[in-house]
Amino acid sequence: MLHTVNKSPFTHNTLTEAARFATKGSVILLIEDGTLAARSGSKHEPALKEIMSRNDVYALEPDMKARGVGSVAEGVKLVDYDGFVDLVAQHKTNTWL
Amino acid sequence: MLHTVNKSPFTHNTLTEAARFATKGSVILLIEDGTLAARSGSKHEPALKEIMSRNDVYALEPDMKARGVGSVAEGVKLVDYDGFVDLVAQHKTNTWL
Amino acid sequence: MNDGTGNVDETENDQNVKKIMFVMRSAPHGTIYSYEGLETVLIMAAFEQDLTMVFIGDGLFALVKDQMTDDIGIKGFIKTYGVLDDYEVEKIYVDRISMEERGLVPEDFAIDIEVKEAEEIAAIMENQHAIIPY
Amino acid sequence: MNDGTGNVDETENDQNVKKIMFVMRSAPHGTIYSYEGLETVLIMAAFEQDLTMVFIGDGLFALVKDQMTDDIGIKGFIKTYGVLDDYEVEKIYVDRISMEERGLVPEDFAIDIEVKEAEEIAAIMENQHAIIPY
Amino acid sequence: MKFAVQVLRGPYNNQASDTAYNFVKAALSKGHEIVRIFFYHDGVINVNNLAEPPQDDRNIFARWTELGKDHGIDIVACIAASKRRGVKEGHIIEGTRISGLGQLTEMTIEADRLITFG
Amino acid sequence: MKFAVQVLRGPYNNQASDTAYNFVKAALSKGHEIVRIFFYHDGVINVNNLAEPPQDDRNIFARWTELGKDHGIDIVACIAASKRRGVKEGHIIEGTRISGLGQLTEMTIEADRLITFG
Repeated sequence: MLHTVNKSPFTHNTLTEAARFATKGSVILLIEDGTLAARSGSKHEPALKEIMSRNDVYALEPDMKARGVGSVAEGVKLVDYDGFVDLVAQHKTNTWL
Repeated sequence: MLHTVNKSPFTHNTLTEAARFATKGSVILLIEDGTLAARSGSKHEPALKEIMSRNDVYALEPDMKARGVGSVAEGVKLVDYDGFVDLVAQHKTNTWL
Repeated sequence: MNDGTGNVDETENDQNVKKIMFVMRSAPHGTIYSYEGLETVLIMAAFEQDLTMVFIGDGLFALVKDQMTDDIGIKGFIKTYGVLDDYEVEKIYVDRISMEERGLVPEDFAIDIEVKEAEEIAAIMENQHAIIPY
Repeated sequence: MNDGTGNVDETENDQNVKKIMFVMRSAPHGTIYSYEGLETVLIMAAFEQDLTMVFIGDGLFALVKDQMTDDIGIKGFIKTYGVLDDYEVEKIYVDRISMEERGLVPEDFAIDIEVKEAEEIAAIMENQHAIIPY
Repeated sequence: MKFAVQVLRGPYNNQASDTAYNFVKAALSKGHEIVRIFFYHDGVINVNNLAEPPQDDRNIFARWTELGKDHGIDIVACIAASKRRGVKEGHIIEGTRISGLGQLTEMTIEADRLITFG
Repeated sequence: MKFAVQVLRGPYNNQASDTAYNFVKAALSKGHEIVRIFFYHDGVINVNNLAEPPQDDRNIFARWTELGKDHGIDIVACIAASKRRGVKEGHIIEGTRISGLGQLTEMTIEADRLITFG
């Protein structure tokens, strides 16, 4: 399963909630404001690391660049729109609004 | 100052953030999904009590009834739309979206 | 096999029955999402799909009894959930942690639901043809 | 006093200068709120009001340097903040806790800002004619 | 007291339009003056006259028109926001108008209180 | 692979329309098939033809029309959601149509993948 998250972890509990439903082998993809979770050095980084101990986390690089997210937390994999398409082709998708 | 909050405390950090900017004498009014914070017995109740130790907290009763919020946390004052208008007449207003 | 009356053969029809899960995470009234979501469920039920509804987070509040919306001037829709049974939508699950965090109990809900752990819901999710979030 | 040229008397004009604070809490691009909020600030600045901008929460991300929006196909607006100085909008404050929680430092921002405590911001808020949230 | 009201979300999609309406009705009944209602962001969709809301629910669009008619309230949608969302002169409900952000500025200056619903 | 795409938010107001567009373009260039794009909730505003977006930014409405034209993609806005928001037959962009939730059902059944942007 691919879980997409497009809300900021600083203002919404969306990523936390999505992660609770991610089984082993499930993948989380951060897009739009969700990519703010992929910054290194933020208050949210420990929670992200905890999630990455169980699930692969990807972030949509175009959205990160648009938000000037300079430094990416270690372990987050970057994809472009082509990579996003590949992830959807590989997994059924659930969007966490 | 009157601070209105219309987001659920279970999904958004809005109430927490608003409370950080509430000076002594400022009042917080919960409306729409914000009234979900006024339920008694929820995970969020201790945080609400903490806020009420410093600021008066009102909740818009029509919104609470619409959400079937049966039991209201002790200390929360209920107002109808007339009471909402009175609060705005008494205070400058900041809306926390 | 088509019997000439325009009715589609049963077997062929069955191939078009898909497992579809609705993930309902929106509180009622503040936004229209939970109401418009329910509209979709009813349509898909009329198409006789194999539906599951899962309520997570503030989505649970949409199911709470005694929603009195007269004073906000909005038409309530809690009664519409009662129709789900007629449409044979019977797999209606509530996430236990979401329920407990909100201080809710199964008796608070207007319809029969089954409380499930996140792991159980996640396992069912993996087994769907499609997931629709509202 | 009206001088007959259609110009409004200076003194009368000053009475119409109000303290207005914009509370900017939206991240850029995910929604249009921070961009449309900036449009309002620029109009009110042209009306020569006494403006203050406060960035709280994810609003701080709107000010971050090096926003490259080409790949998402959206016109960026970080450069527009540079215009604020020309309009003499100089009271631009950032909430310290919001900044630290996000791992940001003053050098990350594209314009000059002043970092303030919530208590300081709240005190300035109390002193306004109106507060506009975006 | 003079109130100015800003609405930032679209009708039906969010409750903001409903809360603003209920607030304005209560304010008027208590003798307050509504300087103007200004629609911004998706709020501009409130003045679209092409909508056909369900018969068995409130008609948000008709309510604004009535409010303007019964109480002479100035109801304005922001032109820039309207252009992005397909709300256009000639297709707006009776008793409302499309204009610039100067109208928001003016009402903010003139009113004793600005209240935003969003 | 067959993809079906649902979009739930209005153009410009939220990024969902942009992300959906960029996703669809990438999917097509990789040889996938787009069964249909279905607009629901405020997403229906994407097909409004009365909008006049700023000249110096992307034109979200024109992009959908081009996408439909260049790749023969079926683009549908939900009728119930459209009625609440003032999106109406006769005022929609070229190459799109208004129809019922049956279209969402159909595409969900037919596609290998449903992806929602909201």
